[in-house]
Amino acid sequence: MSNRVINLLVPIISIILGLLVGAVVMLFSGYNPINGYIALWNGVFEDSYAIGETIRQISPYILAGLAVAFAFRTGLFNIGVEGQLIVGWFAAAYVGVTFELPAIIHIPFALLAAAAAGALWGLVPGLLKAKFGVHEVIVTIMMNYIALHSVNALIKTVSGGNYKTDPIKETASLRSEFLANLTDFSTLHYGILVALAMVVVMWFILEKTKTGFELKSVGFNDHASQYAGMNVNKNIVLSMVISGAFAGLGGAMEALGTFGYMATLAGFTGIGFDGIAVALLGANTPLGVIFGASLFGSLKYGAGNMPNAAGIPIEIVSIVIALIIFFVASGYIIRVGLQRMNKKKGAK
Amino acid sequence: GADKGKEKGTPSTSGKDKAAFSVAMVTDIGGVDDKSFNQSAWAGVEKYGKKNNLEKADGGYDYLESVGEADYNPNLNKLVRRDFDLVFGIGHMMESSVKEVAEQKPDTKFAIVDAVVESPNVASIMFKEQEGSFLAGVAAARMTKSNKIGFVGGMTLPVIERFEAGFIAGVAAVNPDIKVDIQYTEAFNKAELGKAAANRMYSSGVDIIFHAAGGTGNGVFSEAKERKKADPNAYVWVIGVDSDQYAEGKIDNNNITMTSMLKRVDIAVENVSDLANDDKFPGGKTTTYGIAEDGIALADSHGVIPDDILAEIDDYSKKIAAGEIVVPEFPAKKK
Amino acid sequence: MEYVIEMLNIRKEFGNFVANDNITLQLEKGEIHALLGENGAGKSTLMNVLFGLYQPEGGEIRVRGKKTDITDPNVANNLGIGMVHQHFMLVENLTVTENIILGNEPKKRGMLNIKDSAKKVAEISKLYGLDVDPYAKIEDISVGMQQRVEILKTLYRGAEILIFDEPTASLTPQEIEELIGIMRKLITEGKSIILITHKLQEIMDVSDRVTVIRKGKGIGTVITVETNPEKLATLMVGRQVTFKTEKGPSHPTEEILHIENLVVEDYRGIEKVKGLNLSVRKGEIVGIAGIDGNGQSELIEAITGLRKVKSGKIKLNSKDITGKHPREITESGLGHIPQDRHKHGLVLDFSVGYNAALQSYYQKPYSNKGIMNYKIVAEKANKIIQTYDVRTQGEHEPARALSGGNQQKLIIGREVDRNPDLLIAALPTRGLDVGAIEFIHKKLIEQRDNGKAVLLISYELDEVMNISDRIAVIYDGKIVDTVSPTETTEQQLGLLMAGQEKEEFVGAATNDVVLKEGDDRDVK
Amino acid sequence: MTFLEVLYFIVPMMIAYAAPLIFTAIGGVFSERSGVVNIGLEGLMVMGAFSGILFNLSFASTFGAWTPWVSILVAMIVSGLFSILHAVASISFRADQVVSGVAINMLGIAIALFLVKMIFGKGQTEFIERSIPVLNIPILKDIPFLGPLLFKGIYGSSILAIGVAILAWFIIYKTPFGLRLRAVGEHPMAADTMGINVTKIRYIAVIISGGLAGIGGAVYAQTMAGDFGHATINGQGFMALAAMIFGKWHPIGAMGAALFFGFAQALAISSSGIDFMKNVPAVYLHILPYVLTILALAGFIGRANAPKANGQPYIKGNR
Ligand SMILES: Nc1ncnc2c1ncn2[C@@H]1O[C@H](COP(=O)(O)OP(=O)(O)OP(=O)(O)O)[C@@H](O)[C@H]1O
Ligand SMILES: Nc1ncnc2c1ncn2[C@@H]1O[C@H](COP(=O)(O)OP(=O)(O)OP(=O)(O)O)[C@@H](O)[C@H]1O
Ligand SMILES: [Mg+2]
Ligand SMILES: [Mg+2]
Repeated sequence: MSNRVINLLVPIISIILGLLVGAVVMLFSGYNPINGYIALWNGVFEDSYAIGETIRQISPYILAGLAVAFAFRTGLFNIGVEGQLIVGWFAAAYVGVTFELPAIIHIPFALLAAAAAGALWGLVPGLLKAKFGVHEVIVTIMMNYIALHSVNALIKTVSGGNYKTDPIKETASLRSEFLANLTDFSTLHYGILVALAMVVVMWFILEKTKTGFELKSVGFNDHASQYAGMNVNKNIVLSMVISGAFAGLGGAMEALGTFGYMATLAGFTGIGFDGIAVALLGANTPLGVIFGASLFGSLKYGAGNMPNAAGIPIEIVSIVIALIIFFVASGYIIRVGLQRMNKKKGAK
Repeated sequence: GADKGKEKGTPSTSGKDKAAFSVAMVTDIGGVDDKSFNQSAWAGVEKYGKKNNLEKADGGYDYLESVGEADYNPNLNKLVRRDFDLVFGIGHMMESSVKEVAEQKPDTKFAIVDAVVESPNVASIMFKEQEGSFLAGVAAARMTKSNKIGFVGGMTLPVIERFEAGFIAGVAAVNPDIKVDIQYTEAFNKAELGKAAANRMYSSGVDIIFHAAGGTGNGVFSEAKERKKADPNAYVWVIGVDSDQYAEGKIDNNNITMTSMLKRVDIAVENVSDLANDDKFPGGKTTTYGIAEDGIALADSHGVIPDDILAEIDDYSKKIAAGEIVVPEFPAKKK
Repeated sequence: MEYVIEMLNIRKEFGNFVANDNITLQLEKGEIHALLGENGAGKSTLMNVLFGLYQPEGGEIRVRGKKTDITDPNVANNLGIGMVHQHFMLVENLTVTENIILGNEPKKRGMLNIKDSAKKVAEISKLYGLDVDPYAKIEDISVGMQQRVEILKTLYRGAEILIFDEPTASLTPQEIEELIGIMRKLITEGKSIILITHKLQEIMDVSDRVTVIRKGKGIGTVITVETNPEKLATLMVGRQVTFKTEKGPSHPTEEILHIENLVVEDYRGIEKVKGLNLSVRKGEIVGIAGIDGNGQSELIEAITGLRKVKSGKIKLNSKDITGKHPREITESGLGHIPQDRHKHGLVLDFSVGYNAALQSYYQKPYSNKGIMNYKIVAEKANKIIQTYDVRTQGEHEPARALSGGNQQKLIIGREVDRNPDLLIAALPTRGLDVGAIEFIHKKLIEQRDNGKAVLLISYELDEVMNISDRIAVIYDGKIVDTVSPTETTEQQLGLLMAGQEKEEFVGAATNDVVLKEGDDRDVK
Repeated sequence: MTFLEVLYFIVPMMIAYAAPLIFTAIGGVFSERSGVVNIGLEGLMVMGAFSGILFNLSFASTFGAWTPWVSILVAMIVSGLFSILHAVASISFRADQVVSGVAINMLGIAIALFLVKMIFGKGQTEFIERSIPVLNIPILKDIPFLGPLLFKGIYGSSILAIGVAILAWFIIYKTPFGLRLRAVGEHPMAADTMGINVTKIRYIAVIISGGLAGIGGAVYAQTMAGDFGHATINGQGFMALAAMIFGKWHPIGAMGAALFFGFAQALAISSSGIDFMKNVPAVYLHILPYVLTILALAGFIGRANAPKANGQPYIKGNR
């Protein structure tokens, strides 16, 4: 086996192991794993509708994943994706509701607003880190709560005391007749294209641009970067801003696509935190994030089908996902195993 | 479900003999067993199903749980594709989803609880929480010794504000001088905040707290129970919400739950299902359940509230039912 | 003759790479045994095997004649084997005492017994004449001090056999003298020592026998008195090595660097450079001789714009660069080989190629309008790899996987290739073998001969003497004197560095040893 | 309320709120001091809350008044065992410690809810009747001012929390284990060359963090919530993480940070009783705790350096 093959095998084996252990859990708790997984599978692929919903679920995960991954590449841990996503959601909804514009302008404008809001939310921890060396993890955690409460209050103000904004204008919506018919009225929307575009953007920034070179350099060794004349602080801030922008766009997915409005949130959406897992499942690379998000999104959405199709508590899927994450993260040990097998084969 | 819908279109004597209307519901976040309106709604669906001897399955009755807001649409849709004739969306959060799916599936009948959706195939179910809260207010006002009463709200949503408005009105109706201490925690799941709010109120002399705060309310109970445990003679009470929270109030051999304001979602759901089954589906209409419709009531106080006061409360509820008293829906603008 | 340690046909592999290929090393009781080899020859690896950090794939180890498996450092410690590692194994934010007792801490009622430990540490250090403050934090003491702590660690554990891996690489001449004294003392106390060093002179001075390895293979063991530096070098590298670097006279022209009563503070806010004046001209190499901690680092960081200047003026190409941004300074013609290659010189997780572009990535043709052109970066990298003989699998290999020697060549390639008017070289040959040193010295002189200027900072007197055209002696943050290498002896220099005036030379402390070195060189 | 009343309210509330965070944050201190990042504290707290409540409900009759304390013990053990997952993944299998932590968080809540549904057949447990009692400490409670401030109506668990903080400080700075712990977190290879078993120390540290987080969860559940459901633990683990960093990986510092959070929360809640805060719009009060924290950090806490080897798996012979 070449290294490339092994790199490919590790996640696959991890997924299989995760599903296996999940099956064992189901057995021991008196459920039928086969039915369980059939239900899961159908939940994801049963028909065009399910597939539509699955893809819809994946889009925000991709963006949240990108946000986390991008910060990581510069050596920053952005737990604030959740909050950045929330403000992005609101900004997009606000623009979508308030303005009267042709779609060609309205949608980009709303997306931009979301990105800007997220970026702003990322800017704060970035600046504090650069200026005072405050650990970004605390600040981003705090910013999450600030986002939650502020946005809930803002929703009230803009909606005149209501618990949610008006529905956004058609011209701002990412939904489309075409997709709806294609997927039999699923909530699938063009957000997935935005997400994929951002994957390319991240790849481009990191692998093709001078800025990317600097960001990575600072991420690996800020001392040497400083010696090489880079502005470390500038890069820290920049990284958080870009990361926040990705997260903000994740919010736009909900505002302009899935929901078409924003309602006061009783708690966090969880997408931001899942983004951490997605990013790290994808080894913080743009392509990897697609993989991570797809896995995550499908399992999470498909899970909805298990309670009524197989009578199995939905949590079992979270268990499986968590296990898969464990195994992927522990890829080293799987590698060792594979190489052992290799050696043996070689010997014979 | 197209043809099926039509076939139901033809009038029929109540569907006892032939297959009854199949009914299903989508829960709000919190699940079917949230000790609150989801649970209550499911009870209604089950009651309807059982009495029409239906199976918990396709063609009978069933539910889907929503883990996040994003599940509303898919869940409603799934139930439609499973050919249920009537699909309930439980909770105001589902308003837009019900509206959207109802437009996509004009042949299926929908109903939504706690919100109004104007579509011909959607029946909207609203409650007059303010009426029940009014009675709770009367009870509190009569029972308080310190003339200080508290209200702990979850998030400031229209629904919760109806609780607040009614409660204040009820208190005022008995004794305008009583001060009601109002606090919103802006969370339905932060017991520590509920507890802190209750702690503050009790410390400042409040002796009865009415909570409409879901999980945050747990904190209110914890605080009251601690005080009761520390001093069994302490005069502290909690008024529960949605379902009878007597169990939550048990501490040693005392109980600090004075009563609970019941929101009989079950009755409303069952009722709408029956109507639909008898081809009287109130599509496009908003049915509001209040005291008059038995949709709202006070729970048994297990002897805490003396009969004379109970009588007085009953008196008020009659007046409200008869429309002699109209309870305000919105709180007077605060400060 | 009794051997305390016998390493017989040791074989150590890293993946497919054979770091030690049937190497045999036998250590006699009471001897100082030198281990010599190029960078990456396998010396540290062999010693790590002896110390139980690595497990060998083949061969056997005998301790005092008895075959033993040294499965981990504990075993080594118990066998009385102690190691002073090439890269210090000290916990920076702990005190000297804490570092020493770590692993077998004296307790009193379950609590750490720091007081008594500190006393014991003080005793041992007195016994061997290594004075250190038991309560000082490691991060606050000099490299020399840190090394003493490393030695104390082994002695505290009652080590009988001591391994020194490149102990002198980062020491000042004075510290080296002290260290050599300490080693001699240890021998008289009946200990045995294995010494790894790239400095043949040290080997000649202190060792009894020398084992030479080349590219992981054992070349053999010779008795020191029967050999000489040339023979050793030839054994080690496998070819002739010239020592005194060939260089013609310098032809300095106009001034390129001009520093006027410069004052700089260190990170603690203590003045380290105190009104320093210095001038460097095109076409000359100016060596800054001085003992570690006299303001060299702060001086460099001030010139390169990495540290704030408190007062004073720095002119480069008669352009005032005081307090300018590092990049602006680099662009006005400065090249910099930082003294800590791992921390400041390279991004170890970047590929060799990326590192080659670390200083110029933002300029055409490497990037244009913010877009990188990695094809050109790769070409450039390969050019550097060739011209500067960087031993690597290719420009894709991560810099981490290069040996320090090759890492250093990469840095020098990068900096010199930008063809700066002034090249600052800080300890450019630390930890490198003679071959690499020779090469790097050549490159520096080439720069000079192309009419560029070089500012060389080094703690190694012979390096300063060999390379520089002028030597500026730095002491207590000032240039106390500027001398010509041809008209000064290392002895005089040593004294200037110690802060003494030229006049009062005769019979100063360290001088016999200094003289000895001087003599050896004159022989060649 | 008079200023004194406000104080008498805020201080006990602050301590009560802080206690669970103190336990958990100090757990984090142990783990990260040994070089293992632990953002799985949330999940570990969930496990503690769940097992604590479950045990409390099942054995209230058996243990009577001792029930909540035994439950805490059980929670400690359960979360301690649960944290071994994190240890194996991030120490032995060299997993990315952050990923492993995220997985722990997901797994914790999933397993807990899964079991709740299996055992109770619904989304949350019953209410416990034996919650952690509030104490009035004899004698001390009668000290003027300080008495009512600190020793009236304080949870036994809060006192325990403060005790644990001091104990942790003692262990980390005064005992051989503590010395080794710090060494392993700063420079594992150095520790290794001194014959210290890096892996062992890290395992112990992670398990301690699990145990303490478990206690934190159980304390929260048995003082505030009274039952266990999907939202019983929501974010406290992350607040504890913040407290740990805020406190610069020092147990006493972590305790201070947790108390600070508690103070801010109490302030926000009691605002309607404080004159000058009466008319502040609600939203400002709700974000107050978090804004205060950020200001405190930016203002006078500033740069905090994590243990050097934090987050890096130790691989022999790797420089
Ligand atoms: N941890 C490691 N992993 C893989 N290969 C290694 C490792 N350590 C050393 N090697 C290989 O073993 C060879 C010898 O390394 P070693 O550190 O012993 O060289 P050395 O003789 O100490 O060089 P120097 O004189 O520069 O210290 C190296 O060239 C390298 O290729
Ligand atoms: N983690 C590692 N992985 C692979 N090879 C390594 C590793 N660490 C060291 N090496 C190998 O060890 C050899 C020697 O490394 P080493 O750092 O000892 O070189 P060096 O010349 O001594 O540099 P320095 O003097 O700075 O230590 C290098 O050739 C390198 O390939
Ligand atoms: Mg070496
Ligand atoms: Mg080396």
